[in-house]
Amino acid sequence: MADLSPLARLFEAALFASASPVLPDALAALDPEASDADRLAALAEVRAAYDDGHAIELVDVAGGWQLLTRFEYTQAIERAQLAARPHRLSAAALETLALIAYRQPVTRADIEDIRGVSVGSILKTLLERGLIDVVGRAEGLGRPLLYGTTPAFLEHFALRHLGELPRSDELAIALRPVTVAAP
Amino acid sequence: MADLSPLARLFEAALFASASPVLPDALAALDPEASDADRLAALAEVRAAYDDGHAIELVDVAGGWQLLTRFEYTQAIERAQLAARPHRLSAAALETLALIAYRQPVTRADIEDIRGVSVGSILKTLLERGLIDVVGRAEGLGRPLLYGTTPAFLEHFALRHLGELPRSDELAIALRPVTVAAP
Amino acid sequence: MAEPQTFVVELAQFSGPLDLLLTLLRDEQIDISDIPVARVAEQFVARIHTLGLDEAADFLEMAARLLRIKAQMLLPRRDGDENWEDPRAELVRRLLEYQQMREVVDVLERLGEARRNRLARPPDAGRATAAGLPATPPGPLAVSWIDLLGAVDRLLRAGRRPAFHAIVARALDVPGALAILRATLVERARVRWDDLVPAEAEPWQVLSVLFAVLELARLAECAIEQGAPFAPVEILRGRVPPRSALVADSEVALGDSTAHPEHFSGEPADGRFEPIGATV
Repeated sequence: MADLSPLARLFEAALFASASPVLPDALAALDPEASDADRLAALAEVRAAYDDGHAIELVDVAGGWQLLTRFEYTQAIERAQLAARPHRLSAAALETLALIAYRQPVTRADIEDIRGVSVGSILKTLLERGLIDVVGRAEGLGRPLLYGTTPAFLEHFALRHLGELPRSDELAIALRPVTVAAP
Repeated sequence: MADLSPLARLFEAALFASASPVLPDALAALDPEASDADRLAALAEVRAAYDDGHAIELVDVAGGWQLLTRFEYTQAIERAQLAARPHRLSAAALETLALIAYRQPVTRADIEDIRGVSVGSILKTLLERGLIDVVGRAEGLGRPLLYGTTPAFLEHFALRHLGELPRSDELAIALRPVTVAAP
Repeated sequence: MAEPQTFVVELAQFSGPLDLLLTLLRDEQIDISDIPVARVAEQFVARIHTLGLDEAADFLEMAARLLRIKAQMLLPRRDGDENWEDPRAELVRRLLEYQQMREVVDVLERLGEARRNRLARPPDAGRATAAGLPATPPGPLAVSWIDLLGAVDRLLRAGRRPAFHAIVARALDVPGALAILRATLVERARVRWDDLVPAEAEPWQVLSVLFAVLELARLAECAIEQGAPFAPVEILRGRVPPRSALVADSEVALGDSTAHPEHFSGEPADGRFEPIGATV
């Protein structure tokens, strides 16, 4: 197959980097010089390039275009992502988790107040991992969600109950005897 | 160009679906039957397919492989608001990262000694962004935390591994050329 | 009574005192291995002043260090003294170390910029395949007990920073202020607020007097007057207090506030507060 034309390459890069379907307006914004016919021709080029024995295809979706992997690879990708590197929680996520463990039930605002940073995406990660859950709603303005740890949290850290978390004055001792090896 | 082989297509799909570098283990999980040589050949196929007039290329990074757009399309894509480049790191953050990369595992006090400024909030930012992590504790008074770089650090600078950074004897100024008695 | 302001120095231009010092040496074309400390120290101080950095601790510390080296250089030494060590050696070591790090920063900056100009697949798009791939199950969670404890420990350390400060209220001395106010009103029919509160009074003293005045006003033992906006507040003698109230300070009835002064949260009976600043 011949090289893609410059406009087709620009579209290819944009389709690859975009999180959602690329709408006609956005395609026009990529190269204001190009005509409608140029754009359609370039899209056809991209489509043809991927139809030619690739695992990816150009799909018309939601009034726009999107590059997607073909149906038959779905399972394999899932397998590969399962084999992805073990998921280490970031230091920020761990601190948030620790805060929730000690202060539960606790609102997002309380956590952000103490940590001084926004924790929206971290809470999402912890929720997705099943380490925390929404345990109720606080009284007061907007009745914000209250977060707490889950049984999966206890299980992961081999705790029988939350009372087994060290008290803050025991922490210094708990931290002392362990020598941490760099990963 | 001929169609990709089935294994190469499988790899293409996995690489395309992943937002971060795909590690060797994940590739192996895609087809347990394939040998190391098969995998390398398939990767070479994918690389060659994209070298052939595409806007995307296969890059070795952080111990794995990743599909990335070529640089010449980024401005147009950003202008069309289809994707945004990550924020640039501040000079202070880069200095701190440079020190951690070369001296890891390193304590906060060591970093502050060389930079001549307090780095508490910068360490916090770098931790939040996942570019560094706590990798252990030093011996000695207070058992201070030790910091090191993460795979996300390699990803951020598109490094295959830390060995790609210039060795200290390759820098114009050699390390510790002046011997000074410790104060 | 105002808290000292915390410095937040925006260092758009210099990432620290070593950076500034290096720039200065470069501007003046000075060889790092032979720094004329007296001249450099003066220029450093002058620069941090111009840049408005002369209250930033890190920069001040460097200024002090330069001045100390300057002083050490002035100490007389015998010719051929073998034990003499150049007081600038430590500074030179730090400058070289810092310069080396800057070189690495240049490398990182270049690499980071090259990477920034290439786009990866966005995280969410990877999940949206034609087959409607469900949210990807991430890899197994690799977090140990010690990781969690380390996080708790960091939180506790962070808790000691001022962002986490606990406010311990200074106990108010309302009974004392009441006694003084009543005694003053026996002597004088009209007293100015300024006379009751010393100029260098602490907040707890101001508040004590305020509550005492409001309490007496509630009991009609005094009236409060202000001739015009921002004019001095005057307290006028009201009805004579019962004899018992003048006897013992400790018996003054202000209930909870005296029993638990550290938890004082009493309000004047009418439920309104004058803003302290406006009153004083």
